[in-house]
Amino acid sequence: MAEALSPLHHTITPGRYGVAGDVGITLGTRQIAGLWQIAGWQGFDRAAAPVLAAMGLHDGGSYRRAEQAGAVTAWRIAPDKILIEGAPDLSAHSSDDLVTLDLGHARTAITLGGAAARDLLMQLCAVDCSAAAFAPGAFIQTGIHHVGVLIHCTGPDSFDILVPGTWAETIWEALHHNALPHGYEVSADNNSRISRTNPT
Amino acid sequence: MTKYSAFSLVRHALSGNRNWTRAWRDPESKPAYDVVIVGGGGHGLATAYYLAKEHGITNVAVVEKGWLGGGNTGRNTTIVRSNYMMPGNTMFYERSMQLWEDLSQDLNYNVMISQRGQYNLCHSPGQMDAARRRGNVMRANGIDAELFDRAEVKRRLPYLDYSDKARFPIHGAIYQSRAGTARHDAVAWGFARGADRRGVDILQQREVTGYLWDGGRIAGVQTSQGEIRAKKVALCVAGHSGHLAQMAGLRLPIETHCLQAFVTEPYKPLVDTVISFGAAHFYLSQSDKGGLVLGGDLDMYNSYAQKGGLPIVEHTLASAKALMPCMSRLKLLRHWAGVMDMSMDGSPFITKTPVEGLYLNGGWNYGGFKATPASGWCFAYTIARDAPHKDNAEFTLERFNRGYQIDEKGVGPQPNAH
Amino acid sequence: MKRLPSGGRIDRSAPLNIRFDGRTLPAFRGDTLSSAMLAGGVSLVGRSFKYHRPRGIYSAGVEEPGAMVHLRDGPRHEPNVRATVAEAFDGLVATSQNAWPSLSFDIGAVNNWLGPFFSAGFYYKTFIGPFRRSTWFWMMCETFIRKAAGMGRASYMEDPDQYEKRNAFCDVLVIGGGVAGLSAALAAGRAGAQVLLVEQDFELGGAVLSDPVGSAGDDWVARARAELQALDTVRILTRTTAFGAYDGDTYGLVERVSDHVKVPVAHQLRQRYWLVRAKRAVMATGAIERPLVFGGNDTPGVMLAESVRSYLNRFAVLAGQTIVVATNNNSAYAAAADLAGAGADVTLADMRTTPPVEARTLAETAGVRLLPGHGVIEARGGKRVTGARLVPVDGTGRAQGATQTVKADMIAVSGGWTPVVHLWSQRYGKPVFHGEGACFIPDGQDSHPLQGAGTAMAAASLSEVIAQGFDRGAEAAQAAGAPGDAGKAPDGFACRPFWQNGLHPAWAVLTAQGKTLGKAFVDFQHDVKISDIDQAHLEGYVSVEHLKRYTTLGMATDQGKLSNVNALSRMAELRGKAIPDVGTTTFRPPFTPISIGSLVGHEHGRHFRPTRLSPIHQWHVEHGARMTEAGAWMRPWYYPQYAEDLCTAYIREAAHVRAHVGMVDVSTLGKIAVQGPDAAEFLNRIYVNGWKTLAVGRLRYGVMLREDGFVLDDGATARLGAQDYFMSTTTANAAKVLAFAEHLLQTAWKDLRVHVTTVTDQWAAIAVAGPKARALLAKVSGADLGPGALPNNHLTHAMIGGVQVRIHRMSYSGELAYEIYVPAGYGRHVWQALHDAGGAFDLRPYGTEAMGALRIEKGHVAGPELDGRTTLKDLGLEGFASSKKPFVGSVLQQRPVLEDPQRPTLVGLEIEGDTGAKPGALLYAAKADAKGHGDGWVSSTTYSPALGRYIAMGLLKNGRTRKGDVVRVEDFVGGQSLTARVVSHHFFDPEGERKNG
Amino acid sequence: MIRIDCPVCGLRDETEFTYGADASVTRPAMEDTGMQHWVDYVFNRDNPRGWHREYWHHVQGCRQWLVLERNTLTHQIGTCHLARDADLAVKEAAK
Repeated sequence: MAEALSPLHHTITPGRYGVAGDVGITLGTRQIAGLWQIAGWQGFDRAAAPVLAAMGLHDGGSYRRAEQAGAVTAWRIAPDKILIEGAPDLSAHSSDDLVTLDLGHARTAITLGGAAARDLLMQLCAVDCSAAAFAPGAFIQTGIHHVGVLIHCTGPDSFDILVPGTWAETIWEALHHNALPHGYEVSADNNSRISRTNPT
Repeated sequence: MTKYSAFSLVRHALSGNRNWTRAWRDPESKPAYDVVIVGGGGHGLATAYYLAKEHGITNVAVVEKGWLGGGNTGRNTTIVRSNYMMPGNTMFYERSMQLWEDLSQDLNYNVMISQRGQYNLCHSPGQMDAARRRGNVMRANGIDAELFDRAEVKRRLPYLDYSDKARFPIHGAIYQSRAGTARHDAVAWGFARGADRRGVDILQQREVTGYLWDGGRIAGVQTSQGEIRAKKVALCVAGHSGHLAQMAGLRLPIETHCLQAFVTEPYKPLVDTVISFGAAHFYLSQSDKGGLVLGGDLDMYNSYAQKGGLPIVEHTLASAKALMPCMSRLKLLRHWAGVMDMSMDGSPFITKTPVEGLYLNGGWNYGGFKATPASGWCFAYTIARDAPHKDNAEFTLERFNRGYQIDEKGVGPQPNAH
Repeated sequence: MKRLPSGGRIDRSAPLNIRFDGRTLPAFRGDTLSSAMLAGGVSLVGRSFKYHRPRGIYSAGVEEPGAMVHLRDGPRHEPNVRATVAEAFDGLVATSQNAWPSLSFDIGAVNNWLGPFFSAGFYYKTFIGPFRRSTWFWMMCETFIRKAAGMGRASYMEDPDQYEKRNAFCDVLVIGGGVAGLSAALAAGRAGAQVLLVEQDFELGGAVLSDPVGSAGDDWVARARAELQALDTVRILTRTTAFGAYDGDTYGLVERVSDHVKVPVAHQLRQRYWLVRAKRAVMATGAIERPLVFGGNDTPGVMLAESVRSYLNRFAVLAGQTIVVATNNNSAYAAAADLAGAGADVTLADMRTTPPVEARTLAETAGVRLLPGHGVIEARGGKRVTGARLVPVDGTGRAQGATQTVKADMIAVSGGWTPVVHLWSQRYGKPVFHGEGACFIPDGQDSHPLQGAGTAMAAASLSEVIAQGFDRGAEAAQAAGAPGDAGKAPDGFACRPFWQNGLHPAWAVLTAQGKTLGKAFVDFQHDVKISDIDQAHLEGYVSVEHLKRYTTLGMATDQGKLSNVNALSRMAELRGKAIPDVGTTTFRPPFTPISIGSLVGHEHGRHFRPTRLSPIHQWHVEHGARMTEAGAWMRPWYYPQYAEDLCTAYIREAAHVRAHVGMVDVSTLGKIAVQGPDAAEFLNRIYVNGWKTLAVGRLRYGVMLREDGFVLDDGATARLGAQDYFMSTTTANAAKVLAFAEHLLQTAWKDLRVHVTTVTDQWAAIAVAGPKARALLAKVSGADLGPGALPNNHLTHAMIGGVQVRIHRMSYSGELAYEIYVPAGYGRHVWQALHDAGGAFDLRPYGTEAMGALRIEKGHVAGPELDGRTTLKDLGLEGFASSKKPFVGSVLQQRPVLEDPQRPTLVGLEIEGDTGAKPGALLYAAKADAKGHGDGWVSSTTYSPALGRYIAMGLLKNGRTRKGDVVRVEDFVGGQSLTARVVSHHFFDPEGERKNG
Repeated sequence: MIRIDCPVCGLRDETEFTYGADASVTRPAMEDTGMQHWVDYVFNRDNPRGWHREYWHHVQGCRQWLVLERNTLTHQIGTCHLARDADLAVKEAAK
């Protein structure tokens, strides 16, 4: 069975980098399973409701807060667009009021953690990422190194950064360069080969 | 009126520099003129100068709302060149170049034409091809141009980044040796002095607030200090073209945008030419005082504010370091901005308008400074003869109706992209 | 000049080894380079810009015009460093600049004697040269002028240090860590606001640092600092300069993280750029002392009075023994008293005839010799002050009576105080005149989110400073929505009773005839004398802007921090106006010069711009491909075998495709999912051709125009499902097309139920082309790809290497060809699978250069032809345009010039000879002479392995009617003159039998 | 640094957006074949000194096109709506 390759597969070199002392940052990647976009027009929410319900989701969250149900996460990325991770094949749900799109290979998830994680984010994006302004469960769409990304706060000091695959390496390098003064660790590469069932 | 020369300098020095006379008069306005030029920047003053010199029209007033030369003439990055490819542009800018080469003597005012050459760097095979086409057009029109490969550029400009770290490697460059820089303020002052000594009245601190009409025809201007009647009114107000045209009921294919300029602290000679980066909108030269003068991209949004934002500051300085890594430890001394009259195809207007008696000189984008002498020369011709010279024949307003877009970059009707 | 045995804020337990021009200076931690120089008896530090006059240390702060040096050597060498703000560190090496052969004997000083000829604007009046239409004379002179000008020497070496950008958000930004700033921070902090307090010095305290150690102020500052440090909503940044205030209430700061050490520790930054978004800000930036104008007022040994006091009290350096203090206000009395107290012989010349009583008393009790109604009219001495010429003066500073010369090794001057209003002015324009202080201050409109406080607002007493700071801080916190209450302002403390007040507005001391004795400078660094201002006025350069530009006044690295008011007062006098009526110039960022590297952060070298990589990128690299930039992308240019050069390689690769089969990575093509019930209508509007009839499973080539009717882009779009379309664009225009589509759908075409989403990252794309393409794909996929099963412009789904892929049958190369769309994560896997199975079919990868050669043989247009200036007709694409429906650009493409039959149109060119032409060569009729813009140009060229000759595409006037003509192909810059025969641009297999086979 | 309050993403720096163009001009209907209408729409501008309605595209955010009011003399920001709702908003403001 074929294995999907992360765009970072050859880039990730586990180890300890940057200034000596405490490790302020941990970096790694995480596999993305089943990333789908559903979109509609007037009456989008009505059209989306059954699809969301089928995944145990309520309303797909708000522009700033993700909605999670088990392994499924939904981000409302635009008035009539919701991005869903952990979704099954949604193509069957396409109708005149709803279109679905498989983006499972379009994004790569970079995981960021550590006491200095918020500092690192503030070096790279022009959004207030302090604990007060960016709490667990919230997400932002912003730019890192001139590329649009989605950042999801998964814990007090931990984040998932969804980046477009073809830009992943350049963003990964920007993160590394900026993490040097904090001292950082790249977690062992267990995800760069994302084992996934072959889409059919 | 003193003739300037080393001897006059010595003579005045010996008398303690206490006997200098005004470079230009500060006259009272006459009630009426043959031509009133609105805007006392380089273009307006040059127009007045050539009206008097070439066409014997001396009953002319230049009306300036502030102090002459206080607009873009005193805010630009002082580059002069004639490396334009499109028919309609090429010979106009070459006329300008030739006027520059004689300007200090013609005006008896040293405008410091420094033909130190200009490089347009290329960073891909495609850019080299485009540069070759431009260079060939220049040569075929009698303008000097040379195409250099990477090795030759490296030999001439060893301080640029040729390492494998460079994000956009230098493939080569197109070079014009007659290009260079001029002292921007001196251009305004020299033309002012030249026009003044030929009888032109320069009226500063006087804002045009409206027009005088004679039926459907413009018959003069209303100013903050009263009316001035005129047979012809000529606008040379760059970024404020839209505003003054609107007062006459015209909508123009112009948007006003903000362009920033930057200067570092003064250093001993470091860069002895003009360099344009091909991978981003950035160019640099070093002033005679030693400051590195940097130019970048527009701030992108319409603006009359004459102040720039941080994103372009960051972008411009990043380009500087990318091109010349040693600039990292040099210091930015000052950055400022001017308002640009960006046209829909990136090329200017020197033309009669649909309003009788009203003439327009504008749409200079950020090519205004280098064009100053030819702009004045052609505008004077157009005003005097009521018909364009062949060098500005295409710089009309209705070219967009006809589809004659003079688009050097090929980006289409997007003013902030030219 | 000497270091006192005790006192000062220096750490005598930490001696530092620092050197200036090879000479070791006695320094301790807490010193600046300039305090160490004074302690070491260095008085001559640099040479001035124009006259190369000797210059020493004039101040103790950022306003320093004279003490500019080279700091460090090697790749960390930095020119134009102000010694007064350079922190001393162990191993510091500094050298003098702008002097040759040596600082004390400088050839350039000859300019000093030629001074009269170098009067204001002299270079505009000479060097013109006798020769018409020639610039060589000036350019010859220019080379010498340039060598003499400039200041420090910059290095060509690459900066080894790291920089970083940090975004920050706060409720209240407090700029300045003096008494006013600390009060503001206390108020805002206590109210619970998020506060950022920045101070450019390495210590908090501001003016208090110039008081004797142990003064009441120390204690006050210590308590304030402690309280602030205890608040977790307050962040304090020292060694940080707020250089600019910008739109959106954003502020730029530069934090000097490691400039006070010899080399940053590994991976640590040199400097950090802070971009702060502050809801409110308090500008507590203090004031700068103003010079007095008199002959020789630039001589080393002439210093600002409060600076002399600062060197004494902060650094324990007595900068002179016999000191003349000259003033027109009260503040210098503190300096005079402290200096006398430290054992100096002090004479105080006060231009005012009746100084306030408490001032007199202070001076007299301290043993200061007081001369009311006197001024210094000339400083004596060359490289060091040896005496001062004193004279009784009237209210305007004119001498009345005889001068007397007193011995002095230092003249300490105070012309009052100039508030530091730069940030406010950058944001809100011209400040307003403040009569009492004869200075400009913010207008104090409450509506501004940025407010001034303290001496920056010309506050005239300590209590005022504290109150203003505290109130502005409290107001700011409240306006920013802070929850708490600021409580009551801290009490004051005992300090000298005369802050900056009692000013008498006269700064220049002149003879009875109104002349200066010797050169009297207004702008020290640019050598602008009072006589230059007078001359500029004579010549009609009367406005501030003209004066500034004509004399370069205020344009030096200190940007007029010292000269502004003194110049304005002289102009006002000349024009018979009041200072405010003369006006002031606008302040521009940065407040003090900032390193370029700091604002660049990590975006340099390879990271100057982001890089975009295909999912198959690594394979290309591992297999020796030469990569090339394509916009942000890196693409395989060619795959050299052995030491092949580009030409050999691309010709081999292209030939191979025609003979066997090749594959090329086309993942960089823009890919856009077009979804929704109205998708077909959308395509119908944005493409020139019709889409209503395209069946599911089919694809079609399409062309789009810009709104103005010129060609924007082309590419194939496939119909995957009833309302699912898959659009491909050129690599270059992908982002532009997507944004344009989004714009139309969200503004003008809201009626269309369509979504467009980029799927460029979702899909890797591999083009497989060549006679053996079908056989290869049939083998690896096991699918029936026969002409019946999959005709041209059809698509199907299949499995390759266990991966479900989509196969579009379409050809760019003109061969039997397929585009395989693979989910990105499997891109490399499928590419590898094809490569493995390809052996039997002699499959070879090919690069963009060979791809170009193949498309030129077919006459397909690409970037060089789609240059934004070509129409459908120009490119021979008008056949695609539907006449039955409107589309983007359908009206404006009918403008007369776009319809002009004379326009250059696309032609093929068979280049004669065996060299080939270059893109960018111009085309001329065979008999015409090669002048002007010609009949057209060559857009794309290649050697055609299929035709065994050099061919090209170009745009040629009346191209359609000139088939068979011979034209000249002129490459002037390449020194190549060729001829070519005009042919159809469909060079190879015009019937398309191969691709349809 | 201009800061734009995106209705979807919140207050963001201008660097996340690209500037569109004058939003006061209305695109002629597809069926409109009047040459002058298209010339005016594509080329001619009021280019006001003062308040200006303009398009911005939140490319590094929600990818929505916004209609923003901005003062070209001061860079002061006025109302900001999703382009898709802009006409609606203007109508309401008129009420």
